[in-house]
Amino acid sequence: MSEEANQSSGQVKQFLYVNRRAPHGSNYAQEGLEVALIGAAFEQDVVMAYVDDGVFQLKSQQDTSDIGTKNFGATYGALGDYDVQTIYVEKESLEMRGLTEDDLMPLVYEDEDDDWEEKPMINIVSACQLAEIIDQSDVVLNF
Amino acid sequence: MSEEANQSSGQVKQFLYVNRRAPHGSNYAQEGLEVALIGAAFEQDVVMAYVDDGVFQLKSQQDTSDIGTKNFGATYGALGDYDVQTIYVEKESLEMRGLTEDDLMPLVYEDEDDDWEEKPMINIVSACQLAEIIDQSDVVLNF
Amino acid sequence: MKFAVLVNEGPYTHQASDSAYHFTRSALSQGHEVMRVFFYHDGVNNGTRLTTPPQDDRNITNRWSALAGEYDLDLVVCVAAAQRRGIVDADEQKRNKKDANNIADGFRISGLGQLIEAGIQADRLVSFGD
Amino acid sequence: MKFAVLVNEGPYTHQASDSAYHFTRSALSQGHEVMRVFFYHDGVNNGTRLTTPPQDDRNITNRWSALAGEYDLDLVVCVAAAQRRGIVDADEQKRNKKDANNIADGFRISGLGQLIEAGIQADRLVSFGD
Amino acid sequence: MMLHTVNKSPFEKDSLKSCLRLSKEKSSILMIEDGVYGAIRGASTERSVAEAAKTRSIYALGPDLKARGIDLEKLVDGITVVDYDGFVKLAVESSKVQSWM
Amino acid sequence: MMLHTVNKSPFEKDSLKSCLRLSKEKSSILMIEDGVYGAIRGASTERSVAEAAKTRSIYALGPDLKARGIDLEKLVDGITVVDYDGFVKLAVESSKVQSWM
Repeated sequence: MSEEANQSSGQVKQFLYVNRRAPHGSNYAQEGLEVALIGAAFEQDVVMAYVDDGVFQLKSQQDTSDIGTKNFGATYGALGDYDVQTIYVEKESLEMRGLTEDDLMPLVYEDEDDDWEEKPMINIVSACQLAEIIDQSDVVLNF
Repeated sequence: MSEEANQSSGQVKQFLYVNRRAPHGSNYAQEGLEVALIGAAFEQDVVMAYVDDGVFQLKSQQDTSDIGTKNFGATYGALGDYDVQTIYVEKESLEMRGLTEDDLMPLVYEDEDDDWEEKPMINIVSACQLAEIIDQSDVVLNF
Repeated sequence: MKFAVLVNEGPYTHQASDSAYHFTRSALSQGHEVMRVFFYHDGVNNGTRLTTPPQDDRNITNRWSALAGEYDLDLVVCVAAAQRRGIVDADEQKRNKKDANNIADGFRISGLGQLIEAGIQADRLVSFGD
Repeated sequence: MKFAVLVNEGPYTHQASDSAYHFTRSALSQGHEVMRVFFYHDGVNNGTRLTTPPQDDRNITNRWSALAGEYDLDLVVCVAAAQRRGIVDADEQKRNKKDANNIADGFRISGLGQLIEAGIQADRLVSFGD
Repeated sequence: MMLHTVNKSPFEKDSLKSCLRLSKEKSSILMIEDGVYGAIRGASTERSVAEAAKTRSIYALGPDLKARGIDLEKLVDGITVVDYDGFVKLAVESSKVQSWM
Repeated sequence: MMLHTVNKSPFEKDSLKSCLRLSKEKSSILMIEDGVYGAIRGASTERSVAEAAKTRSIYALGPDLKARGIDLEKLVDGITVVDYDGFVKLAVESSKVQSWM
């Protein structure tokens, strides 16, 4: 969305969602994701950050069929459709949990400014970089 | 309560309540204490253990008047009246939190086998001793 | 073998109620007895009939009710915890002068003594919570 | 200054609702505006009128209702979270064919958009939860 | 011998650490729900879990591992995977069950 | 500058640790609810809190300290005690508020 479009459609803030909880054991992950999607539908600038156990939310190959809960994993794939382009994942959190970027879902968005090319959404960042990102956002919600 | 009295009043098990949560931030502490008191009223053998943040439950001079919640601290003093005689507090948990036995409420019970003498309920034990106590009980409930 | 189960968390928010359900179902299907499922703390919220979960999701309360019907299971909601959290049956409605109740089929409200009794009588008491 | 408050946990179980209440009350008494208190996640459980807390304890739901009356406060319960947890008003009762409702005075059920709107319009959004 | 269950992530909460400290040797420990994150090989928790597995029987609930996308090939050595039926069997075989939450 | 609130005990959960790692220098951190246990002098958390207090403004909510029986004379050096009115004032003075739960 261009700067002009933002301004013409009313106030736009950058909403940063800091996801710190593991999925499935509680539904903070699921209900946090629901807020982010609604926020994007409101044409706000939505940025997702995954730190601590939140990085487990992005783990590939999650399959809840044997615990009988709703598998909301597919919803992460929909983030791109809602104009969410940026997901930050903290490097230190991944390493502590024995994970690398290859263990995460390959999430992409289509870049309308670049002939709808599919581009990766996940950016691995250091704690220091993430602190800066948190500081620059307008509204921060932790789930 | 003597061995005979126990047997004549039906089955008696040793219920061990392992309290691991800080008070006030959640009501696990309060609702855990309510279970223990009911258990004692059922003439079961009740033993309390406080480990991890659970040791904060026994901190003296708690005063909830400024947060407006019910102060259930006085209820710990009632444990003795319900024939609860033994409270184990894990030494390692206290030390990690900068506490000593002097920081805890001075809980006592009246020993009916010793001319109703007031005796202290709190026993500071090591992790190793507590593991043994857990192992020896019949029913363990964590709160 | 005779089991009793304690559920300390509400439906959907934590997995505890799901785990307790799967454990109970497995115990029953292996021929064990489950003498009681006791709902304490936020667990009392499993017993409301007013939930409407998304259509593609499990209905946790109905699932407990159905299991209770199938195996004559005793689902007990703690009265003190229920009063704090607004879970009400017809008796409690009358006693506390409320204009509605919300208890689900197969659940009953009773005292904490039912948990102690379960601890005494069952061979194993298994807790699920947060 | 214009505040919005998010409450993610139910009454009594966690202190979040108490903290949110004291914060809101203090902000209002200092002359600030609190444009909305949004109840999400287990926070929706603050909005039931069926609680009967012990007589010597605070009544968290009534306290919110009274504050709403005093300051014309907008107390919004998230509909999706409420459906999972059995918090129902007259409209939801009808829509989901329930035989009762339990919403308390001064609370209304609405969508998550109300939280986003609060985030956009308020100068500060302050969250309380577990 | 006792069965201990742990349902919290060892990265978020102190439940597993306390369970390991306060369970006796030869007892059984079953990781369920978010507790199964403690079973991941290569995580910062691996050493203490592998060490515990030398003196205790450590299990992880398969349905919870699968829900979280944890590869069964990548578990800490010495962990046995069981399903809900296996959970019930462990409870039957143990003298009592303590839940670390 | 931002205000960060922390409402969890640093002995039980990783909230304070993450807040310290992910908050910038000069930001404000307010301990509330069980978060105030992080203010105790002599606890295992003292060093990291005292260290953080050199570059950040650290506050603890008085009503929560009092509820928990924490002696105001025994706080980590550099911590300022505020009441609910002070909490609101901190929120007003800060650019935004992030809650570490």
